[in-house]
Amino acid sequence: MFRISAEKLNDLFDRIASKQTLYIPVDREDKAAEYKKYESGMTLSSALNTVRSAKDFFFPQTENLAEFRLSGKTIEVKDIRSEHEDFVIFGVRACDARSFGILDSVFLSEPVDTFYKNRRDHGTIVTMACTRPEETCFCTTFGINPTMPGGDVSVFPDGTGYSFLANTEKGKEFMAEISDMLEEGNPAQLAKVQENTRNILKRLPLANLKTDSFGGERLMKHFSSEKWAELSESCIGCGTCTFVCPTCQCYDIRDFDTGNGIKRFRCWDSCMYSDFTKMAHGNSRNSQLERFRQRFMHKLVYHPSNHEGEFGCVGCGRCLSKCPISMNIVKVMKALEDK
Amino acid sequence: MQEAMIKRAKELLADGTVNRVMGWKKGEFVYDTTPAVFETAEELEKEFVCNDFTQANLSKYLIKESRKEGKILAFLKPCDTYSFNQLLKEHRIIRENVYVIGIPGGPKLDMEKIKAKGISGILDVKNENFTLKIETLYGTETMPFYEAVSGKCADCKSKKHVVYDELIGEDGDVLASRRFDMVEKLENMTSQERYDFWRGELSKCIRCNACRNVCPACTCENCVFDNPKSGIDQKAAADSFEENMFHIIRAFHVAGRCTDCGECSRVCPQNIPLHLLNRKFIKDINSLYGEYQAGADTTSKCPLTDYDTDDCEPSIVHERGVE
Amino acid sequence: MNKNEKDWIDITSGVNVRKCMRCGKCTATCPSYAEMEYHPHQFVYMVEKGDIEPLLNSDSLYKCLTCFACVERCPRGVEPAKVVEAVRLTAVRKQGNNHLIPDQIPAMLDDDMPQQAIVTAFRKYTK
Amino acid sequence: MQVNENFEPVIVAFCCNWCSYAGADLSGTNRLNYPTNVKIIRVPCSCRVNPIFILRAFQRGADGVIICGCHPGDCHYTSGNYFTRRRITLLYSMLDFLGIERNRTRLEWVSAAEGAKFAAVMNQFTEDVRKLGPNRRLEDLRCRKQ
Amino acid sequence: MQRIGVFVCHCGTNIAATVDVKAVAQALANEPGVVISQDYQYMCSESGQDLVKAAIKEHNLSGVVVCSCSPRMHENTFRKAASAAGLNPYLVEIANIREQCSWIHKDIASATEKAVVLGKAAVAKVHLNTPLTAGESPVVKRALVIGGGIAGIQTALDIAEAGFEVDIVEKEPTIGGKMAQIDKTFPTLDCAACILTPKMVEAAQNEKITIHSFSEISDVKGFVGNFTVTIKKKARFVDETKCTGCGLCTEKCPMKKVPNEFNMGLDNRTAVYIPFTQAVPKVATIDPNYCMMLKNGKCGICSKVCSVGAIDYKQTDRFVEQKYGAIVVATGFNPIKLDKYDEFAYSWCPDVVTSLELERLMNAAGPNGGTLLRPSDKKHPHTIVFVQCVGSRCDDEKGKPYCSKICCMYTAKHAMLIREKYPDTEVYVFYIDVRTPGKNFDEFYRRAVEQYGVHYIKGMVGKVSPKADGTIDVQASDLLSNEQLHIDADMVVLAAAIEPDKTARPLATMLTTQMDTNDFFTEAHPKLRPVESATAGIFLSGACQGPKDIPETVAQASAAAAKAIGLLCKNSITCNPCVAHSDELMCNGCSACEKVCPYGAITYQDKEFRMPDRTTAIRRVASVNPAVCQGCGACTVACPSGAMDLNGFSNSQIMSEVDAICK
Repeated sequence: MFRISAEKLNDLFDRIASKQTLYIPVDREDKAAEYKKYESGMTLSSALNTVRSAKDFFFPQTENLAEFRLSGKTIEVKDIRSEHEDFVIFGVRACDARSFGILDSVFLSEPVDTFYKNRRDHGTIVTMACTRPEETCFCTTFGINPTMPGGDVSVFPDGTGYSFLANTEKGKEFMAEISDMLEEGNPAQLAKVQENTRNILKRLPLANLKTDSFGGERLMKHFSSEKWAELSESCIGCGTCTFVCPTCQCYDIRDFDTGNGIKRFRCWDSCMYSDFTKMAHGNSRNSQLERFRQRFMHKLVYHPSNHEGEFGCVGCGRCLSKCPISMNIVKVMKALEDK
Repeated sequence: MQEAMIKRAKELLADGTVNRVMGWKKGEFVYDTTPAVFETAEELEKEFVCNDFTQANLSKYLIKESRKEGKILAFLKPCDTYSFNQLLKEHRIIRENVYVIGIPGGPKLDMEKIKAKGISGILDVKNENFTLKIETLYGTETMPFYEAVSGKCADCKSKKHVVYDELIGEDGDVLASRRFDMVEKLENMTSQERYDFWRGELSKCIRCNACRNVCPACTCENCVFDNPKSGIDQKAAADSFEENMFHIIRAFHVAGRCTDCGECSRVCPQNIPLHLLNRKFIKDINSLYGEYQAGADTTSKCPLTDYDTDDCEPSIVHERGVE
Repeated sequence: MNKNEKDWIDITSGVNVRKCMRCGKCTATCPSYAEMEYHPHQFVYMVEKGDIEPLLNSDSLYKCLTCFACVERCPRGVEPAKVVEAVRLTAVRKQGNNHLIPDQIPAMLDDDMPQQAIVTAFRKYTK
Repeated sequence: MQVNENFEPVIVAFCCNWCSYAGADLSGTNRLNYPTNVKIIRVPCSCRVNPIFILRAFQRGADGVIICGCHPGDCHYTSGNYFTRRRITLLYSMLDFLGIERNRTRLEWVSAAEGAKFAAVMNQFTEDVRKLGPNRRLEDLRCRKQ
Repeated sequence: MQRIGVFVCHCGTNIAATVDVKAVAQALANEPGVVISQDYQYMCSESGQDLVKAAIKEHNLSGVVVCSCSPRMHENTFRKAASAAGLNPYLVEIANIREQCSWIHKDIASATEKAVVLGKAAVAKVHLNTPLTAGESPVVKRALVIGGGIAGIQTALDIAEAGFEVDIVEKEPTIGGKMAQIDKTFPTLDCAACILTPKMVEAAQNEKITIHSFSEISDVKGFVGNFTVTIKKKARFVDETKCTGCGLCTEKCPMKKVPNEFNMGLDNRTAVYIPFTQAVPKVATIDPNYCMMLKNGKCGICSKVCSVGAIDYKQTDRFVEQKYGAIVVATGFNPIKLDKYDEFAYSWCPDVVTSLELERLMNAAGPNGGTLLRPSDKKHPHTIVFVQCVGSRCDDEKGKPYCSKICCMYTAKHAMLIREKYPDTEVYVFYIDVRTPGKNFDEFYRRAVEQYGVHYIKGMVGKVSPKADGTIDVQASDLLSNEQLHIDADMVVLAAAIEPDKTARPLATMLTTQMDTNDFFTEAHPKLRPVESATAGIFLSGACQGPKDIPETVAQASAAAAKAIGLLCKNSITCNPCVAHSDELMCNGCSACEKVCPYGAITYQDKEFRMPDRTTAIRRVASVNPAVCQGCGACTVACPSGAMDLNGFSNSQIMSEVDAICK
């Protein structure tokens, strides 16, 4: 394991940014963190996580797919796909790192989503181990270890510096580029920090949340639960939970007439929206109860059913702090779990 | 307060005045309270909460709830009563089916403001003599109460209940708030500065529609932005124009109807100060067409569906302040 | 016709002399009528024609009390007194000095002189 | 601000059918010139102009939007232009608040008799917008002409 | 798929000289949906229209765009042509490439470019046009005349003559109006009463005419052909059906010190009164402001002396609702108040009077029995000064900017009458201009000067100062001799400007008709439709539309009657199909549209709906009465949900035009 001292972190960023585009989480004026394209002098955010998840890098909120143009009475289709530039995302937490796997299971299974793959191929994920989890964190529920965050390269803060560990080939290449800036690690110091974090994880208020009551085989029980009415009654049907969620991957494809042609683009959609999957006959889920149920059934039942037991949630806690009415997956799980 | 509310709610349930109670329900933490309908005394006893974090405006829920069987008891803070009144005026709430108990308002606390102080892993928040004692995973922290007061309460316009069937606690007065200060500050900037300010803010928008869906003035059956027939529907801001468009039109559609309850800014996951747009309209209406407070009553004409033959000309916009 | 002079008077007086409909109410109401060679309505009419030279050379300029009766009465809002004032100002500027200098005034005062006239005089002569 | 001599602004004029559209016709009848940049859309009353139309015009590449209606008190529909006046004042104020250049928007009262005024207003407005240069703050990049 | 035909007109060289019409036709041919694009010399000509008709049939067109002159000019022409060829007339759009293009631009290239854009906008719009059908609504065969002066009486008589029921609503206890107060009329100097009173009687006796005297309009609903009007019959405390007009009560009434408004307050009447001998209806009215019985319950004499028991102290205002097909406004005028004109001493000098007061002073039925005496000391005046344009032609807030039109003539009349009756009286008239156009009018004025020796002086009176000896010093200018004059007068007569009656403004609001800044009703078009208001079914009669003398008033009254008769003759009228409509599924029932509708065309009702989630719900939704809606579109913008839209100018149509223009 190799290490860099905290003072030299920005030198490292400058080095990376000189080779490819680097994104790091920085604090905004309102103290909330967001990923920004690194420019010399930016400070890495100390916040646990960003408001928007890191999925934006591979699955942006809007993305152009194609262009058409009417010339006379014929339609000319323009392929606007191009190879994405290489980029590095630094400071991804374990939860978001896991979310990429969940997105991969959707976008990279056949037929492969080439737009997603293009970005995925060119992105290097540098994760950051957690040392100060929040009360809203429940990643351990889904078997995530925030002290071992994964990604192409894992970074472990130890209080005075950061240790680096390559996990993949891409990670090794990344490490090779910066190896001259790294020094020998301090395993003892790191172990102490990790131990400390593990202790905190045990004390988290949501540490005891279990997934035992969920999974593909519980479909009918949960679908027909009477609890949904109460759970969904105050849902205002906005898309906040969906849009801050690192694993939500639904999108809508729309055409925009620019006056000089059509731009076909896709944009995030939310199953909480009343016009979600609207078809010629109308909507398939007409009440907020059905829409609300869909969202949580998808995460807790359908997703594991379709993806070898993997839940569609990584316990990042964003929806817990952002939901306008404070309704969230934890409350749903607690209401539905076997008593 | 919470005890008095539960007690009264139980009485009204028991004597059949109402068959449901609209209030807030406890969450996992001290702060994540959820608007909820209670039907039994047991539920109330177990889950009803009214604390420093019960900010959500319940009025909008009453559109739906007042159309259900029986009468519902709703606990409304002063600001919520304005929304309630405005909805009555627009024939959205059936008044007979709601029993309104006015309760004192804030100041309520905003968890984001506490977290912005760098306090994390929050387990409990206690108000001790206007100092917040905050239990966290990482030890106990303190901060002044007023630094954690939510934006909507900091600019409170009125502690008066404009509509109620009964009150718990004292009724307050309309306050001389400084809520237009920030609008004024922006007005005094140059056009370029204002543009940069708003671009910076609105570019954060993720079009989650939380502001719209929570807004008690946004009660359209189908919002123009969701309706393909409107020709301007959009699901995400595919261009910065669409960010502007959504927020301008939304503010315009609620202009003269917005009671300045502050919910839009409260729920915004990106902390965009959306209320400033609404306040700009309110400030303009007040200065150009006379003081008007939406929701203050159910009879006065909304300034945008009214006129005076001596109204100022739009050129006033071109003539005043800084270009 | 001296166009520049006319424009100058139009600008300094702020009066649109073309609004005059020749009713003569200004002259009918003028307390200085008997003293004036050219009467208020003539000021307006002659300025409109651009016939300003005779006005500049006439004593009438200084007979106007600036009492504003004509301004008050004029049904068209022409404000003849302002025209007279503007012509007077033109004369003052032309001569390069004042018709009177303030120091000369006290000697010309007597006990019967109304206070208003003194104030008016100062206003007039100290431009 | 730099003035690009070659910049030809796109100007959308909403004219009410009864006064301003007739005023525009009159300026034509009297052969009073105004720039070709101005394209008129006929609406029954100025109160028919939805703020959405104004934004739409800017989105699609307009550099200036002007609304013309009957003089207050003269509305064919009695009160339409009074509503227009309030709505549009507030809207323009909001656009200004968002940092959109003030001179890109205007509202003028032009009666059916004011052909000369119509032409003068359009000449002036076109010049004002030309001075501002292309609309960049409220345009949709997707709609920009290639 | 749309099949659109484009027709580009040369208009001779009007368009073709600055717009390359062939290029326009060619460019538009490439627009989506366009199947034929042609140009022609004169599209509006018979053969041009045939071209359009033939194309509609041959190409089975679903929409037509004509690039030609203003739609205000020929939209109807082409709509009719389309209709004749079997295409719904509302599928035609006009691109105005003459008034708004070829006539204002000189450069052919840029004018052509603009013409193409305008054409494209019209094509884009016509894509979204929908066939519209004009509805019909029935006409109630009854007219309402508001105001019972000479204008209202004449209109009512003419309408009744045509066989329709007419109601006259007059706010005073009697009809007759201003003319009843006038002594003689110009230029014939015949007696006003001799002309007016027979007409009043005729109106009273005509069985088609109902007179609501002492009544006001309190509410107007509905629309052309179908107005519902609420008439407030003010309590007169006398049963009209019983009162015989014997006048005994007025003789016995002890309250004799009530200023007599009929005589302009120059003498007194009793609390129970009949305004004048020839009043119609000849019914007494009790003035509650003065009647002792009504004020404090002490008196009751009139009730005792009334042999038919017509007095009813308990009477209250009654409201009558009636339906009308047409409404004629004849609310007339009043002289303005002169209390702001200090220079004329009107407020404090009794011998300074207005012309209408002079009219009463000289009238045989007036306070002095027809002998002209000074009001102050009842002495015969030897010098009378007339001042013209008092408050007329004023550019300030005290007066009126317009010429009151009638003053020059009535002043000449007064001067003449005085000189004739009292040759020893000198009469001076101060004028700014003497305006006497009209048949025999200038001759009349010249006669006053030449034959009667009235002194006409060009100039204005600046100051009127009553003196201690009872005479009045009139300080004025004589502009022709460039002098300031002083005249010792015995009386001064002011020709006060006239203004519309104060009741007209609220009435206009109820009728949703337009007024000018002076509160005169605005005609739909000064030349083409001078007696109609812009609101269909509302007609204008007399001085409510602008200052008028009696001959003009009567002429206009008959003209308005003719227009009203024209409407009443129809069994039904065609409505404008370009009206608003609400999408009930979108409507949220907020009432914003209802509040901005100037016609009250929008109503709300609770309707049951099947909701998307398979439940049913009662929702409050707006609906538009297409017969009432005039299509302004105010509601479409007030509606936040976009539920309200306008036929012919829909949101999508306008946006498609915007898009086409900005492209």
